[in-house]
Amino acid sequence: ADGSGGSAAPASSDKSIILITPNPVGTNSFLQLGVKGAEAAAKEIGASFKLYESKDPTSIAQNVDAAVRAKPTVIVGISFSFDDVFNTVPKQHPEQQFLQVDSCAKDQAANLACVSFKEHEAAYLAGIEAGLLTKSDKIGVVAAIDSPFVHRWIDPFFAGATSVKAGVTGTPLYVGGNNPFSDPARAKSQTQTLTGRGADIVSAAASGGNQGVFEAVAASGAKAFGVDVNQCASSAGNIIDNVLKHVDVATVAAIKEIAEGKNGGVKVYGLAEGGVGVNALEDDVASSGCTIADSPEVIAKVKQARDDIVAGKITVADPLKG
Amino acid sequence: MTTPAPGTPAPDTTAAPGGEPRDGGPSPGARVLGWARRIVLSTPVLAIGGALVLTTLVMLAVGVDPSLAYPALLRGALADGNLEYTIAAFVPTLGMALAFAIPLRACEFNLGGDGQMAIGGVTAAAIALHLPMVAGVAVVLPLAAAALAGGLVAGLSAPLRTRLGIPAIVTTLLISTPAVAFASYLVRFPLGEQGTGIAQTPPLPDATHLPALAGSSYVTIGLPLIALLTVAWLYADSRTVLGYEIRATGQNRDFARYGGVAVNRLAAVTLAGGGAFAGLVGALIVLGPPYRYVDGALTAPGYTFTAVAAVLLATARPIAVPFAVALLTVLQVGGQGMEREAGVPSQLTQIVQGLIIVIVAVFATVRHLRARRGAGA
Amino acid sequence: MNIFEASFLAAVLTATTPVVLAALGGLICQVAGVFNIALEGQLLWGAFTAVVFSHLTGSAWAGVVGAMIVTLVYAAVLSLASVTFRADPIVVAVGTNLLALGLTAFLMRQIFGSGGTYSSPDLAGLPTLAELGLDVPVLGSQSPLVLLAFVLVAVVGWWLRRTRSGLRLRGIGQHQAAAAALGLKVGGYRHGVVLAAGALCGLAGAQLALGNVTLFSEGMSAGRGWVAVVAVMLGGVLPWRVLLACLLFGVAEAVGFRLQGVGLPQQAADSAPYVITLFALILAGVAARRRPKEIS
Amino acid sequence: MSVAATGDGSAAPAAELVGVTKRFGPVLANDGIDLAVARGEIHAVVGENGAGKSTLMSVLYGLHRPDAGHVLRDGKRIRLRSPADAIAHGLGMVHQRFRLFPELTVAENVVLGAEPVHRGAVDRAAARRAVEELGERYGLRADPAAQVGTLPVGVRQRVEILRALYRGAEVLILDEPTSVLTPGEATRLFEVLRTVTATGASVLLVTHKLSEVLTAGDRVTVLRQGRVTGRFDTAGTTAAELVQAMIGRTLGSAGPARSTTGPREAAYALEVRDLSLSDRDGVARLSGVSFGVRPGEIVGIAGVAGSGQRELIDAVTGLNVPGPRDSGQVLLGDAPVRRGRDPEVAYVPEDRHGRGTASEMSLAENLLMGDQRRPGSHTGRLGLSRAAVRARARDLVERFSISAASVDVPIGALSGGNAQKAVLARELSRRTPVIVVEEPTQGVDVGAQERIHALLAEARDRGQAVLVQSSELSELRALSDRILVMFEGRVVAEFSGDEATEALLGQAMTGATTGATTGATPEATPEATPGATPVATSGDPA
Ligand SMILES: Nc1ncnc2c1ncn2[C@@H]1O[C@H](COP(=O)(O)OP(=O)(O)OP(=O)(O)O)[C@@H](O)[C@H]1O
Ligand SMILES: Nc1ncnc2c1ncn2[C@@H]1O[C@H](COP(=O)(O)OP(=O)(O)OP(=O)(O)O)[C@@H](O)[C@H]1O
Ligand SMILES: [Mg+2]
Ligand SMILES: [Mg+2]
Repeated sequence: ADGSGGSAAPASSDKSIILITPNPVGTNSFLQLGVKGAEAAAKEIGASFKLYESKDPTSIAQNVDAAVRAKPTVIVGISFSFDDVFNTVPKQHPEQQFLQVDSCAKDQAANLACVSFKEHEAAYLAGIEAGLLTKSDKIGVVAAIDSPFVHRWIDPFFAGATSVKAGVTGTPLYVGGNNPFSDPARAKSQTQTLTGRGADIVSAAASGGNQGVFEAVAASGAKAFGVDVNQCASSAGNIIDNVLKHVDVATVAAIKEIAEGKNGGVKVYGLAEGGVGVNALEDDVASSGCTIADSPEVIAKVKQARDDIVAGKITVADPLKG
Repeated sequence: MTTPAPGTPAPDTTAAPGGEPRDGGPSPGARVLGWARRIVLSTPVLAIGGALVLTTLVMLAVGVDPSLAYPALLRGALADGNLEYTIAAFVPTLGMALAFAIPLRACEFNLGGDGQMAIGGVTAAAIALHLPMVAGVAVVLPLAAAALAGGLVAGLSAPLRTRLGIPAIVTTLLISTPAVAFASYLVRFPLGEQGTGIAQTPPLPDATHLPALAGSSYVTIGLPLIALLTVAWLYADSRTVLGYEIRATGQNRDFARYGGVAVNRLAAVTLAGGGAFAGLVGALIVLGPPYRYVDGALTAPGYTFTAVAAVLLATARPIAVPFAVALLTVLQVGGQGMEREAGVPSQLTQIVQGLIIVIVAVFATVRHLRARRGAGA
Repeated sequence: MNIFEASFLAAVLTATTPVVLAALGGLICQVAGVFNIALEGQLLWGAFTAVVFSHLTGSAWAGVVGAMIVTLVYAAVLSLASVTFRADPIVVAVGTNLLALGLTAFLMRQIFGSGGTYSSPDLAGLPTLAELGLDVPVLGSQSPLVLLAFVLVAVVGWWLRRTRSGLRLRGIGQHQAAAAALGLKVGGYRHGVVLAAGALCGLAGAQLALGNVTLFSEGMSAGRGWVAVVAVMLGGVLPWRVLLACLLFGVAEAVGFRLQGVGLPQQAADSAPYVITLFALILAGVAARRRPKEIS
Repeated sequence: MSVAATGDGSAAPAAELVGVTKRFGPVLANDGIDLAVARGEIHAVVGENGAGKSTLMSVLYGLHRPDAGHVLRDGKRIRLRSPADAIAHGLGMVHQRFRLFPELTVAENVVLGAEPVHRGAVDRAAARRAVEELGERYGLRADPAAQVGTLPVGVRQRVEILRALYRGAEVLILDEPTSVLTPGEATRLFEVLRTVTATGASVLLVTHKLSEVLTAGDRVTVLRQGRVTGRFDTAGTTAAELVQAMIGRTLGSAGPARSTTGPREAAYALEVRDLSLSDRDGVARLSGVSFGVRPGEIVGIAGVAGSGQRELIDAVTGLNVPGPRDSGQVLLGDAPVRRGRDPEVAYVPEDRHGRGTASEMSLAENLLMGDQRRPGSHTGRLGLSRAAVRARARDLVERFSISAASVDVPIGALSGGNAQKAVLARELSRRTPVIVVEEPTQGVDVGAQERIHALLAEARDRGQAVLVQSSELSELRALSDRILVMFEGRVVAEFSGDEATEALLGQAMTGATTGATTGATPEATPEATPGATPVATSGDPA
């Protein structure tokens, strides 16, 4: 399927999965991963799959209600935008199973399972790479909007960089405007602003605008970081690494557990669980297309840092908790 | 008109209801047929029919089965408990339609509904969060304050229009974005909830939640409130001196001024009145589920623009505004149902809406021109 | 912050070019007395078709020409409805804007197989002027369409002031009945400008999708067409004033970007162009009030 | 029926309308009309409001296509599908409401549509030369570089005529050209028209002013309810004969009797005390104006256009926007006039399209304006009762014999004269102590003129104080008990109605009597020459 709905597997069994997104999937690589995971899970357990895309908080609630009426095996909601709805709806429908990916309703019901990620840990590792690789000691992030959640990609990135090189300064710029999540032109000119002021590494957290970031660094000789998935191929030679978040893996695992009858609970995926990471840590880094492959000494430092975080020697501050 | 003898009142042909000839009318059967014909050939029916034909062609071209898609569209808007969502979208859209239509009667274009709505919403949220509330009236105060705030934001455009001659269509548009950004700033920082991913206020106290009707938290007193206000506007527009003066100002400012109408004050009154509706809509959204101001949630559904389209569709007939709003709302909410059920991308509803608007506009003019030509009487 | 540094000027030029091109379209319609608010949808449509043609042919210039032609055809909806059938151009434009949003997103899935963003290394973007041999500071990094946009402003200005059709167009905008009574084909001229505005929006879209960046992304016009409409409202029927309005907006936006870098909240940066434009308008309004008026 | 041309015998008429019929829905605007215009003549067309004059001219100019009948030009039948065809056949038209482009220059206005071109661009030098040459030849001087929107009405009309001549018009159609002109400007216009006909061109002149017809025209065709009811040579006819053909009866005596019994010593109903006003830019518009109007009295105001009448009336009605250097008082009885619009002053504005009516609103709604806030018959229990508003309107329509299909038609669909009557009906019916009337009979047929004058006299006799501004000196003389003459923002002379002759008034209007002539425009003087006979006979083709 192309992300616009439809069934991924023949609805032969009576199992079914409904995934609800908070926004149209469109350019959002994070949501695309969620869809990918849910589709994969549906295939594995032989369930049918449906995607409900929401547009705003009201339509989220509508989609959840519509999903409840359809009585699927599990209803998956992605992101903190479901916190409010999943506070109440699961309690009203105790026989229905729910899964929230990437956040958890405060008042968690027994039939609500949660999966969340420590993307700040991955962003910290990317920051270490940036700190080690920057020559101008100026780095930046181009993010879609200034929301607390987005800071998970900004603050730890800069923290990681300064942890290896004290003099590095980091500047975040936000795309904003009328269509912040899908304005590559504005993202590009934000990136140009950063590179124009000397930044030689820019991390992209601009959703649909990322491609604009990559184009800008390519033109100015700077380097970028991608996000969520391996984006190195979309601008070969210009992307150092990616802040990975294996939403698909986590989603598949969580759905399978529910299908097997293990309900509720919270599962947090950090570096330790392999739920987040950077391509530098992957086995196939050499073929990833990411330029980090050319800097084995940096990869070594990143691995060390990963081990330290897993071991608890380094604690990465979570901007959302700060 | 060939001069009738002085003193002979001209026969009042155009005033006959429905334009039926008065003397020796047709048989009841013929009359029913006539009515049926008139309804079938009426602008909205023709336009919607035309748009449906075109949309069906689009569907067929891209391999969507219309016999699945259309029922899904209707069910998505009206059946399976979806009606409450349609109502939940109808209320703010109608409110925003009034926000645009009221100043429009005085020929002022209010395109800044988003900003007025956002400021209204954030005002309501701030008051609900920070003022100790007596149960019962707790919901009234934020509503009133939001209307006031929205009215003030829109009212800013009035002196710019009357003193500096900058058209309201420009200033409302220019003020809107900063107003939305300001509200966004407030919920991100001073009013923001800590420890959450999105910029939003904490949940508002229960006492300030809009009382629900008919057991659905989506159908709130917002519905009767907006319905009442709409009726009040329709009445004021056609049956009060104020409405008359507003219309006269819209038709010819100089004429109204000459007739003793305080045109500048009226411009301010209508703009602020429109803004008040936008502010009220902001409050209705914030005080309804999920009972907080979520950044972007007010503007994301595009109520303002749908409302503008609906008012323009209604082509200067106030009574048609609620119907045009209902039509567009059904299409929008139904479109999501269609996407869920039949897997038809919801962009298709945007296509249908766009087509309907274009076709209605064309039909309306053609009829208008024909009517004018016919009304040489 | 030095606002005269090359990268700043380049950023302003890049950001304003699509707006200037669309605004020129809006302007010629305004001159002929047609209030064209269909620019946003046409700009989006232009961006989409430019990418489609570039994708199909592998040539950016084919993308530019294709975008101009297809957007012109798209504008024919507006011109037919509002000129031939005399429907309200504002209402029709609201409809075509919505239609463009839906159609591009829909066709994108049909043609490229996925929603969101389409970009590919094979997609041909416009060359820079430097690549074409015009290696001067600031302009060198821009696409030829940037230069063309500014040339077009001058050309349109000259055309409106000095040529026969320009003069007639101005007459039509000022008094339609009078122009008709002189035997001018008012409808023909109006069709012409609405269609030409479509072609210009196609050009603007091509610059946005193949010049500013090399990709298409759903809804990527992102309000630029509305900015163009505001620029026309501010500039009236004078091309240089419309250009000025676009530049004012672009500079304010670029300044806003930079202020973000020194800690100004994103919301303030977003507001900057609007607030600055509003103040410019108010100042101009106050000045006009002070200035002795000609008898009229 | 064919009309014998009075021109040089052998030649066919320059233009001829044959059996023209034109219907608008149920209205038969033109009913089998024949009309021939000989080369070199000024041919007047007169008739009541709504008689079909403008429609006929529009047919000749290709604006309306006739339902029956056709047009001949120099004896040959021509097809007129649009004004472009008409222009190509040497027809030119000057509409009553000018059709000019306000933001273009005079030269651009003149050449637009037939521009001289030099290397792809409009040849502006050639355009300017053409305007200057034409102006020279016909005495139509206008600055080619001036922006038309800034020019006075008289000059704008010259631009319209220049435009037609530039296109080589040999038949010039003018629809009520003088109704917006001052007497001086009108005189000048007829001089120009004579120069034009002297070159062999013809003029078709629609007018309501019979004096113009008789002095300036060669022949006249009278229309009534869409039919021709008379054809006359002006040399052998009288106004009374024309009136008889126009309205089927003769008019009463020479206007309403002046009040003789007016309470001359009563307190002023309207008093202006030492009023000085300046506009927003600080330019003085009125300087020390003082006068009063008593109940039961009509006071006329004369003056060349722009002498301060407009500002004075705006001040008296409360409509003016205060300027920076205002002083003085306007009193209604004892109270100062209320700003905005004083409801105690009825006001019939000159510009009935721009100010007096909202053309898209219904007649009933137009008739309500100004009274909407008065508790009265239009107010239902809960607000504005539509039935009451319409009943009230029907009553006015009947009392003032306004002819309209119904009170629900947009007022813009009424003929000019009927729209004017509607405005008068609205204002006079309010029975306010003070009535201000600008140009009471502009564009109104003679029958209606008579009724309007009678209405004003009636109001006076009821004890209302009436202030009338008019550019028709004869009208002022017929109506007024006293006439004030304004010049450069001052009242420079006052005459009693009996002693005011057009010569005296004309002289005063140039500022000549006071010696305050410092700023008098040089062109104002000859125009106002008393008793000037505007018509030269040199161009008479007979
Ligand atoms: N476009 C039109 N549609 C319908 N009726 C019209 C139209 N034009 C004129 N009429 C009607 O035709 C009749 C003749 O109108 P016309 O304008 O020719 O009169 P007129 O002699 O010029 O009057 P006036 O002296 O007031 O200018 C009037 O009853 C008028 O209302
Ligand atoms: N019943 C009608 N319906 C539509 N249009 C009309 C009607 N009657 C008149 N008109 C139009 O309105 C215009 C004004 O009518 P009319 O000729 O009576 O006035 P005018 O002499 O042109 O102007 P003025 O009102 O200043 O004297 C005409 O040009 C005619 O086309
Ligand atoms: Mg007429
Ligand atoms: Mg008339």
